[in-house]
Amino acid sequence: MNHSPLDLSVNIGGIQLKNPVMTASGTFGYGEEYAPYVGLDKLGAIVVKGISLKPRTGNPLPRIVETTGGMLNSIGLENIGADRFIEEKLPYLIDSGATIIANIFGSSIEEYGDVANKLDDIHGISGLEINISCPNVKEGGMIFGTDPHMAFEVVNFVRQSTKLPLIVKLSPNVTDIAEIARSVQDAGADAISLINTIRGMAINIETKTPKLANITGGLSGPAIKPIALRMVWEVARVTEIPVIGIGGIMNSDDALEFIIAGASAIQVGTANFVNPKATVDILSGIEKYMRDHRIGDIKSLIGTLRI
Amino acid sequence: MNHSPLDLSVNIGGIQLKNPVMTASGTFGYGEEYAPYVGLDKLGAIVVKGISLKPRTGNPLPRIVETTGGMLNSIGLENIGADRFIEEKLPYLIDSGATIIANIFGSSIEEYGDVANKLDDIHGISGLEINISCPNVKEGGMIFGTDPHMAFEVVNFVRQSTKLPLIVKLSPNVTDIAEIARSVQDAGADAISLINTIRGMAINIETKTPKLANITGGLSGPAIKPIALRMVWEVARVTEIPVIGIGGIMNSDDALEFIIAGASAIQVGTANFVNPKATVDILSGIEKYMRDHRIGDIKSLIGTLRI
Amino acid sequence: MYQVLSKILFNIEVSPTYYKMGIDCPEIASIAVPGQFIMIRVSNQLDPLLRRPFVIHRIQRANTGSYSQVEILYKIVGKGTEIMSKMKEYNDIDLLGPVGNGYRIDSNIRTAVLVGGGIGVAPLLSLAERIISQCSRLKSLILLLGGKGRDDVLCVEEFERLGVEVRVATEDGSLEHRGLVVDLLLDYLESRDYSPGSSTHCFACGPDTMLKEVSKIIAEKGISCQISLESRMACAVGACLGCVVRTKAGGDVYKKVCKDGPVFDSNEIIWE
Amino acid sequence: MYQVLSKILFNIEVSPTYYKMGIDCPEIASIAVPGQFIMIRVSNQLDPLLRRPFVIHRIQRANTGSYSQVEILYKIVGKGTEIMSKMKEYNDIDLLGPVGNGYRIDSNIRTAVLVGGGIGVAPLLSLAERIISQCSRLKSLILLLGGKGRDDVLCVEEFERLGVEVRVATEDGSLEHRGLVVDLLLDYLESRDYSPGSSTHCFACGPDTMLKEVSKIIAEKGISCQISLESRMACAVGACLGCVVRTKAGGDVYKKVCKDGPVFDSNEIIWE
Ligand SMILES: Cc1cc2nc3c(=O)[nH]c(=O)nc-3n(C[C@H](O)[C@H](O)[C@H](O)COP(=O)(O)OP(=O)(O)OC[C@H]3O[C@@H](n4cnc5c(N)ncnc54)[C@H](O)[C@@H]3O)c2cc1C
Ligand SMILES: Cc1cc2nc3c(=O)[nH]c(=O)nc-3n(C[C@H](O)[C@H](O)[C@H](O)COP(=O)(O)OP(=O)(O)OC[C@H]3O[C@@H](n4cnc5c(N)ncnc54)[C@H](O)[C@@H]3O)c2cc1C
Ligand SMILES: Cc1cc2nc3c(=O)[nH]c(=O)nc-3n(C[C@H](O)[C@H](O)[C@H](O)COP(=O)(O)O)c2cc1C
Ligand SMILES: Cc1cc2nc3c(=O)[nH]c(=O)nc-3n(C[C@H](O)[C@H](O)[C@H](O)COP(=O)(O)O)c2cc1C
Ligand code: FES
Ligand code: FES
Repeated sequence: MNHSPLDLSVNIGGIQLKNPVMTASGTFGYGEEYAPYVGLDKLGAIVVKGISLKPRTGNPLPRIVETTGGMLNSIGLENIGADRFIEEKLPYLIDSGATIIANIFGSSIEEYGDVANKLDDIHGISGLEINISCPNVKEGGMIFGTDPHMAFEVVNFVRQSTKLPLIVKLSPNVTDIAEIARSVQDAGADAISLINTIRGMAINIETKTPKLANITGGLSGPAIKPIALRMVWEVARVTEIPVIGIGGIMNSDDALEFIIAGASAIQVGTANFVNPKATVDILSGIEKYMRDHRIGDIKSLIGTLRI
Repeated sequence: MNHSPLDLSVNIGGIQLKNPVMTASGTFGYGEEYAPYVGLDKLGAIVVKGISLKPRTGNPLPRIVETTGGMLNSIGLENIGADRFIEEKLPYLIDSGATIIANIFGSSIEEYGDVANKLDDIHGISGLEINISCPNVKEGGMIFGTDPHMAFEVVNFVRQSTKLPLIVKLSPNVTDIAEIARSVQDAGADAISLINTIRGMAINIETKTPKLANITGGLSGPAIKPIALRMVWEVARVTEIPVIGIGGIMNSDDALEFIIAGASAIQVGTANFVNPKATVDILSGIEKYMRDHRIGDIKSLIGTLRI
Repeated sequence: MYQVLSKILFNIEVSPTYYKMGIDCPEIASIAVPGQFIMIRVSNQLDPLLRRPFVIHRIQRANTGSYSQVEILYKIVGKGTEIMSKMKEYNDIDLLGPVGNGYRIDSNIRTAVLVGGGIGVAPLLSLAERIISQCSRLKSLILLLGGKGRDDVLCVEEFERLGVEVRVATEDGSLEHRGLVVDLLLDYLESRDYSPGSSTHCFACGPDTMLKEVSKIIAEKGISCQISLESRMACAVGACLGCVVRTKAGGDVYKKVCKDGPVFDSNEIIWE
Repeated sequence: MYQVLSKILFNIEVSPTYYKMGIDCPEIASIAVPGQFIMIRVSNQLDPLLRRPFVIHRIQRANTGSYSQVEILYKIVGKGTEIMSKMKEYNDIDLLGPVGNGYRIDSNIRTAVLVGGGIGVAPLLSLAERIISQCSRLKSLILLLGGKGRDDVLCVEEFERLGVEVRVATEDGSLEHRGLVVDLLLDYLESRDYSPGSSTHCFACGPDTMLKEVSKIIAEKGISCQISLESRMACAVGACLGCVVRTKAGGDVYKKVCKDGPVFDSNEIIWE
């Protein structure tokens, strides 16, 4: 058994992945940046930095603060926009042989639809991940992803704007994550990924100013793992579509916790900064665990938590 | 100026504290346990382990898991009940000269009222802190503290059951903490404390079982500090009553961040486990900061964040 | 109970993955009794966050004559013990202790049977020393020691130097009896070495499964048995209620392993 | 760019709170250029979490002749550098590097003015070495060095050994000129040592306030100036967009300090 081939492939709402190890949007650039460390075609998928219709400059500096076991970021979704992504970044990724998922966002429902539509026919993109943790500018800044009705609306609209498989990425800053998950499932999502960062803050006690120019930022890293894992479990229990686990995954043990909790795949974010080979290390750790535990097919491990 | 006396006193909704450093409920027992390390009368107040009307045995084991920069607990509010608290624990605390705050909870609105009422006339108790992060057994387990209306109801009822100053302790597992804060203020709270623990989970990948017998538990410790600080800031901005900051405070710098963000006092929880003298160390660190920055009165530092 | 910053005197590997650390801390050494433990802060940073509990392996006299050193015996099982294994002599280590209630030693003991499983041998060495020095009527002191393999059987020489009779069981048969330490206990209780009665006492430390077995066997014989429990701990002062164990005291109540234990009478415990 | 686990060769205090660390890493040393930096993982645990950036102070040849060591010069300012200061020789250290774009050295340079503030002197030593070896027409190489007090003025001897003329300013007047390093720059530009023209180049590294001042002064003179910026970094590979700086390139766009820098032309930067 020790030498029989392992089956690590998973299908995420129509996207066929070699293995369940993906990169988390915004932490892996456009893949290229990590190519010196990681064979991009070895990973389940590369989820690129969030893309909007037009380029965005993002928030003022400083944008990063380290916290205990984590970090706050307030990048503010700086990105080069859909056109330049397609022209400048996509060709390299396609050449690398990677499975490519485009993470997208907008500040109105229409903008979400527009960018989805723009990417719909582009060769090389296997699926879309929509980030609904963005403020809805029209509705006065309220976050799409914190209200089940708004979440439904935006997903429903994007669903009609694209034929690509649709992953909806949830915000953890909510009372009842399962409720939002059901809403986006009902609206036509093919898969759900969670969690995005948790809103947090840090203060410089000498200057009495926030450490981030944007005042608050998103907390990521191992500090948030227990919260992320709980939410993934809550969502996986009540949805039928595949769930992708994200949040503080640093090593293969962490990844396996998410898979056992019900995640069909996982994304690695902050860990890339600490260990640029984190994704491939996690992949080989999962393979070792499968061998040690005589698990031939990773799919048989998903959601096996005994309670 | 270096040797003029510092004024560290604060008034929390009618409770006069020597200084802003309190202990967090459930992490300091009934004070006695930490007396070998800390002069109990030196602290702003001792908040005792959560008390219910009748004794409770709490959750099965294991109840504790360490996480990166934090810990999960599922003690399940084990406690000896109001009667034994009054008979066995209170006299020692009174003798120690400590300012005593009783943390209380119930599984129905009536039970909250009953325990508040029972403690109302007890000599030695300076105030009540009500923990609204408990499941409302009658309403099918929904948490009082996650719905603004339920939070209003329970606080309103307790308000009528006691003349003691009332601190309401908020749960962070909500979409909009400011909304809950306003509700409990409207219901008659004299002060607000936050945050309680954040729900989380950990899984043993060998046994495929949750690491806590209760499946999920509450995350505390420095990992949650950025989230706690953000919530304290959000609440302090929109309420008129004093706010007590809790969550991952390990040292005086952390404590000062909360005070600058708007907290009139702070509570130290998990830090006690790591450093049994954490409270007094934090107190002297605050004093040093005040001397270094020529702040004579701690009250002048509260909410001085410049944004 | 004290919190002290003490100097590490030595930290040596005694068997693969097992280490012995000597610490210079007169405050703790001078008041500690066998079975009590210390809480070690393994890092100055916040990961790992919580202190780790280790039972006192030995309490040593310094040259001056008063107790001034404690030793612990530990096994690398996770990141905290991994970090500890790399600590160097002369470095500072942050301790809390002595914590909990140790073994109660009845001075009338004639026969003492110590049962240790793996790292569970740790508290038994100082216990043996105390029994020898405090029990004037002591006739027989025997240690039954179990481990997975020969590398898990520790301190045999130290016990023999004290005159303790040591019998060993290893699961893989690499040393003496192939099997479990409970086999040795059963054998012993059937042998003519065993003298029933109130002056025979059993003391056990090891994994829960072993302790449960030992407790059952001993209960049938009706002799006194003290066992040393492990539990996940946060505070170790009785404040957090994280470490509790179900006991028969007053029906079915939780007791705190850190404060009411870690040593309990075996018949007190309700095994899950 | 490599991730390597390398051996620490030495780690010594060179002035109160300032340390110099030598690391054996041929992979990085053999391709690094002055102004590039490395990212150091300061703990195997997850607190502190992020790597810390340090500019390469010196690139050294081993006995065999090829470059094999890098040195960094660092100041204890927080918990990461505190941990680093306690690292011991022969221990492993986890590095990523070389990162970023270093100084571009025009081989036609005749006059080079290096301006360093405090720990900002770090990259200037290897830069001076390279300028000396690469610029055959070099006439004058001068270092203007500032610090709060005498303890903050580092490496003077090393520069003098290379034949660099060193002028020092301290804010408290404890060494040479009392004042700021910009005073020295202004003086220099007024003096007859200064020869305007395209063969005069300025290179600066130090706190933002200093760099801003230097950039302004230099801009007025119209000579070329390269400055080395600091910024909070997470990834150091250009992926996270945490370290950006506003530049005039194409109007007003963010560039990445880690990837596009850390060395920039001073007239590129939009100062806040
Ligand atoms: C009273 C008492 C005395 C002990 N005496 C000894 C001793 O003398 N020698 C020895 O080698 N071990 C002893 N242990 C077990 C020892 O505490 C654990 O092996 C150690 O805490 C593991 O830490 P880690 O970071 O290496 O493991 P990790 O698995 O990384 O630890 C994670 C968390 O789980 C806790 N934990 C893990 N294993 C145990 C355990 N078996 N018991 C309690 N908590 C645990 C840790 O303290 C930590 O909080 C004792 C435990 C208790 C309760
Ligand atoms: C390209 C570059 C080169 C550098 N070269 C050197 C050098 O050669 N010698 C030297 O002493 N210092 C250098 N620094 C600054 C050095 O990185 C910081 O002093 C160090 O990261 C502080 O870490 P800490 O944990 O001690 O401080 P903490 O304040 O505890 O660090 C907290 C967080 O803030 C970051 N941080 C703190 N100060 C700085 C800073 N000034 N710049 C960037 N990030 C910071 C840390 O990396 C960490 O993420 C350089 C910085 C950059 C960006
Ligand atoms: C620097 C940074 C930038 C991020 N940018 C995006 C983004 O553009 N779109 C998005 O959906 N999530 C973004 N995220 C969130 C991550 O994809 C991920 O959900 C989060 O960091 C939690 O995972 P982690 O703890 O493994 O980092 C970003 C996170 C970080 C740290
Ligand atoms: C072991 C443990 C027990 C707790 N018990 C209670 C409790 O009985 N009542 C309550 O209101 N909060 C309880 N809490 C929450 C703490 O009071 C505090 O709100 C939380 O731990 C966050 O602060 P910290 O990060 O400083 O620990 C408990 C926390 C811990 C860790
Ligand atoms: S460890 Fe906290 S009560 Fe025992
Ligand atoms: S540090 Fe991540 S882009 Fe520069």
